[in-house]
Amino acid sequence: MTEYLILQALNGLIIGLIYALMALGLTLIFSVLKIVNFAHGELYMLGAYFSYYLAKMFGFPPVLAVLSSIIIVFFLGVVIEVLFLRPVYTGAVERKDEYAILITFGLSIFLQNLALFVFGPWTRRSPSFVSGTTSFCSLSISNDRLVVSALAIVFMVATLIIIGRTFIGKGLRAVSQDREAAAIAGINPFKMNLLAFGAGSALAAAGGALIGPIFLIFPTMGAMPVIKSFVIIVLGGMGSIKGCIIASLILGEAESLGSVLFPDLTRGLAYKNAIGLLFLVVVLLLKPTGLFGEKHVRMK
Amino acid sequence: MKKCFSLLVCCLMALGLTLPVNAKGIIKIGGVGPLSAPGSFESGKEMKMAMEQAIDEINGAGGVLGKKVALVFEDTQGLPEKGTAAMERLVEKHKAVAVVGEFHSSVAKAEIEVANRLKVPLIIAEAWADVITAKQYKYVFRIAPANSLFYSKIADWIKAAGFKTVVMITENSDYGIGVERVIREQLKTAGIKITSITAERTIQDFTPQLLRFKMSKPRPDLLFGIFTGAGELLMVKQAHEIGLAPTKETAMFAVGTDALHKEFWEITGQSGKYILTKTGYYPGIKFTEKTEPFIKRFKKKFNREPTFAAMEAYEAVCLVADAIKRAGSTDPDAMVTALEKTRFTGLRGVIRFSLDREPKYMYHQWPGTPSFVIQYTQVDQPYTDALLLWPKEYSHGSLIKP
Amino acid sequence: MKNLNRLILMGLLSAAALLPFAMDGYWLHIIIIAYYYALLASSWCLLAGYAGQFSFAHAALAAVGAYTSALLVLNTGISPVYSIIIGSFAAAGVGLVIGFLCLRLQGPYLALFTIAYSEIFRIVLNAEYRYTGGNFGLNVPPLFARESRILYYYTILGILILSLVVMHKIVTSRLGLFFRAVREDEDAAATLGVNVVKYKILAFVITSFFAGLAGGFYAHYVRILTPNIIQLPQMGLIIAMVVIGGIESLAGAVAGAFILQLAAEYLRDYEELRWVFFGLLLVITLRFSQNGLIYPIYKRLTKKNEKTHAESE
Amino acid sequence: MKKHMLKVSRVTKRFGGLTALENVSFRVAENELLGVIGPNGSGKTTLINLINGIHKPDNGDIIFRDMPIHRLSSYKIAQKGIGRTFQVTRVFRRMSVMENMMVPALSISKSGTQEALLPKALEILALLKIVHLKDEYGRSLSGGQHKLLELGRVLMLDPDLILLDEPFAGVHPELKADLHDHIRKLHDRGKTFILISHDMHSIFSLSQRLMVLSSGEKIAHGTPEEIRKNEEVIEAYLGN
Repeated sequence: MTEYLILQALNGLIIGLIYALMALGLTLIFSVLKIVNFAHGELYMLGAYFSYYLAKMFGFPPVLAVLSSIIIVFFLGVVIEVLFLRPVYTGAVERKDEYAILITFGLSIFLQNLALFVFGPWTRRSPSFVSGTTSFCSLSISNDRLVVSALAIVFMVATLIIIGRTFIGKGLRAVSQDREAAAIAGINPFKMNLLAFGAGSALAAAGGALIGPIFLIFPTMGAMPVIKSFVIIVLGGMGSIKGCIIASLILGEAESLGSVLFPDLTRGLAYKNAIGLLFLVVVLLLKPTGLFGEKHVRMK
Repeated sequence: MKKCFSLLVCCLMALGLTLPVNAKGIIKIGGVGPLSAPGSFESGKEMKMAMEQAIDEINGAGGVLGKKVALVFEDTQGLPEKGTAAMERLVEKHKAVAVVGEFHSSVAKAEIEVANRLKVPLIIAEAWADVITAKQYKYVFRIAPANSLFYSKIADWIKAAGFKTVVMITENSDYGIGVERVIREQLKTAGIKITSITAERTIQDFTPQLLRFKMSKPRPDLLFGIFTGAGELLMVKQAHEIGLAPTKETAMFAVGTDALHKEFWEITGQSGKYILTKTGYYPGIKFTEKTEPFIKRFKKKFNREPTFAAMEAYEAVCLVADAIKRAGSTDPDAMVTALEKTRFTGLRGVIRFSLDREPKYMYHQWPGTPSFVIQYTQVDQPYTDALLLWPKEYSHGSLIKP
Repeated sequence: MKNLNRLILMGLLSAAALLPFAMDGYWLHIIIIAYYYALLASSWCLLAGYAGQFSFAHAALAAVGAYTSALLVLNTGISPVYSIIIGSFAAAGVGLVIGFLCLRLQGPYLALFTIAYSEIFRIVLNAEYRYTGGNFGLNVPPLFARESRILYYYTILGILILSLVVMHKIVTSRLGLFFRAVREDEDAAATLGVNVVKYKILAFVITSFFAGLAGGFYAHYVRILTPNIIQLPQMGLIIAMVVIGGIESLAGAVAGAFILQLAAEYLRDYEELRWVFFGLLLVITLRFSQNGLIYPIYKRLTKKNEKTHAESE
Repeated sequence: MKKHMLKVSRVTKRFGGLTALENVSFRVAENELLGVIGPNGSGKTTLINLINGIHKPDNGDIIFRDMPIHRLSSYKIAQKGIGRTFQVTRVFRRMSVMENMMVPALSISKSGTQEALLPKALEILALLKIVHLKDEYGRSLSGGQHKLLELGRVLMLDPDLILLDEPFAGVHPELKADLHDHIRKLHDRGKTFILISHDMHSIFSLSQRLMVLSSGEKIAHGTPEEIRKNEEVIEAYLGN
């Protein structure tokens, strides 16, 4: 029994790391722009498709395909920010919060259907990073999952270092705490918006591109992960990067263990996706700031 | 002011323009099936191809009652409410004289209601739920097997193969639950231990449950995955990755039709070797003289092996044409009478429709649909080359355990 | 101006009343569904546009009404007429709970909460298929024993008109004024004597009732119910209708629902491309014309009209 | 001795670790005009937020005409006759001026219709000289007009006690004179005021009595003359 639970926990850890990558981008965007990006799942999906096509049609090696796809989606994010989100900060829109929700939601409808039209509905799978499986005691894990968890950790550490240690990170943090004060201190908040949205999109794309060989690629593949990311950012506290990483691991574990410890075993899997949502609802009701969030942020 | 009125008039006129104009001299046959997600569009597209082929052949042979036939196909997306709308559109807007097709039982279940209400013959090609014929509607016929009919034969194989503990993972849709029920009923009496889990269609990670099966003592003999689409492929892949199945201890049966498509291999790769699946057609067995020419033409035209779904779709269109010929008109009641007297040599035997009312699902059902259990023995193997295990009289060998 | 409005209204009403005589069954079906969406869109417009509560649970509330009504008829055998009304009240009750729970939540927090609620509800409907029919669908008894589309047409037309009259009354009364004050600034409204808690909850209750009513009718008209009516793309469609029609106008929302539903039907041959286009239209409308597309066009038309009137006099 | 309208006793308010108000007590008599001054962050706005119920005090009580109000919701306090304006104006931007005026009017009259309340609204708008703007949207008004509209809205509540939070901040000198005028006129008609302002000239000329806050504590109170001479006040403003 203990061995069994340890194995489940290990599986949950890997899944949690994968979740973290996508939620990290959402958190970064929220902390700087104070916007929940409802089109995040579509950026994730595009990341997966770009890397798939780069690998399949142009013969890019898998890791290079992932990196190129991340760069493409970074610039896509920049374009989206300039075209659609800029008005929120120039005072051109009346209801900022709601505008941001609706416009990103609209973008998600648009991008999802565009992908359906351009790429077709077929299910695809990216080539493996490293094929085969590795065994530990009685658990065998596919090499893809191991590689992806390792890469997820690399991306997360890189993000943390950039935000915590570099000049750009300082700017991002300053804007996330107080736009006006940052502007007075000589930081251009518009530039930081651009950077944060681009980087957030790139992280989503990284998630999607890495997932390609593990789960499959199809136009609506972002729908479920984006909801999981919502759960994570609420649980971790909107805008808190540390909280986001911890919440991802909690969610991964909760799903892995929860669905096998569910009282009615035959329906554990049927309710698996509800576990996280229940977290979200309860956290919002009892402690809207989440586990690590600072104060309740609302756009001014 | 004038402008507003003219605007209004324009609107009304625009609406009026859409009133259907039925082209003379063409008999329209409606087709329904999933062409886009969340439906199983791969199967739907294949069925549509096969229907088009049937239409071409009928017209090539001079049409029906001196008129050309045409196919109007509506995408039902695997959603019951879209099925209802599609039926209404086909019958009321396009004036289709009969409708054929459908892949998803849930959608078919909605469509038979409309067929019955609008009094239009509907031949269900590839939806298996018992209830579709069990409602015993006058205008509804089926050439696909009923779940009970087909899966009791699969259950016979499970019993004969000597499995003692069976675990099932079922998608909580019409399809999954229907199949699960039949198998469970059949195995209950044979003293086989069954564990059954249901799951959302959108689940991507089955690992926790598969791990549970792997750690259970004794390990199950057979993992029976009743899933379609991405879920089925992911389950096959993950069961193999964690070393649960197919292994020496545990065999794996992937029930969904996706296991027959060539796309199966792109996604599962190594994991697909030794997977068991079922089919309603196997080429080693000669059914009728029409079988081989059909397959040849289909392969030439579409560059792929037809599955039994394609065959059923093709047959359904031919049955409609046949019924119109014998009825001498497209009057729905005359067509129903003709259909009830059908003796049509199809691709997999002589098709007739039973008029028995017991068991319930037998009414307007073709009782003779064949069912086969096959096992892949090579990666990238077309299903037509897979090892045939069941029925016993045709079997080429016995279950291979890696 | 007022006369003009009245004239247009009369014109539209008589057109709606005469429609079944000018149209074959299939198009009538499309229009009936358009009325269903018009009711959903206008009530969401009241909730989001007027009261400022951007809830994503509206489709789920329609499902509450639909499933309550369908299950009641199937299990107790009461008449659908009563069950639809009970279903609407059930939706209003759920709206009450959501409104109460969401008192402290604004903007993205409210959106996330309501999305989570909808998803959980959908998952439960799927998982408890023994009771709800799950994906297999629930066969719902028809509203009328007699097979007549015209009967359904006039029923939903009546429901829609009645609901719009009630909603219009609300919008123009003190209730509507308070809704808008709460939307603009909760604290300021409270310091001016407005019971913010009460009106926020009331907005949810009233609009949920109409959503439930729409859902109940839909269930007994289409006769098949699956959890798909809650899916996020459904909510996206309602939002697109309201935004394109004009988020601060009931009439705009109704017009938006009509235009999108008819356009979706006309452009059927383009399949996915329709939704690409609608998504783009939604985004562009939001970005460049936050009052929607209908209202500005109408305004321009009537302005020109007034001018020509003045000139002619 | 005049009757006391508002009694604030030993009120304390903390936000997290920060103490915004510490043990503050004072009274306001009927028809008094009390000015409150103090450096930034001294707790002036918090005080108003406590009186009209946006925040609840951690300790102490607030009694308005023999009725404890510190546990009541803002809207109830407003209906009891306490109105306020905001430092940064908060007019309803997507509602017309007349609709802005109607919100408080309808909230206190249970049966009143908009038509019945119209003359009163027009009268107040005329008094404030913004009647020509009655159909304009809140968002299209200038900053000064926002100040006037906010005052007009408060008057529609017909409150006995009016709390003004920095009414002169960022206001054109001409308008400032007008505002002085309006406040005096209303005071003459029997309204009671608590006025917060950084504008020393205005507040000293308008107030009958002054209270001084510093770092959340009351450090002085008295007539404008007394305050002008108070060492502690000078210290608080000029010290370090």
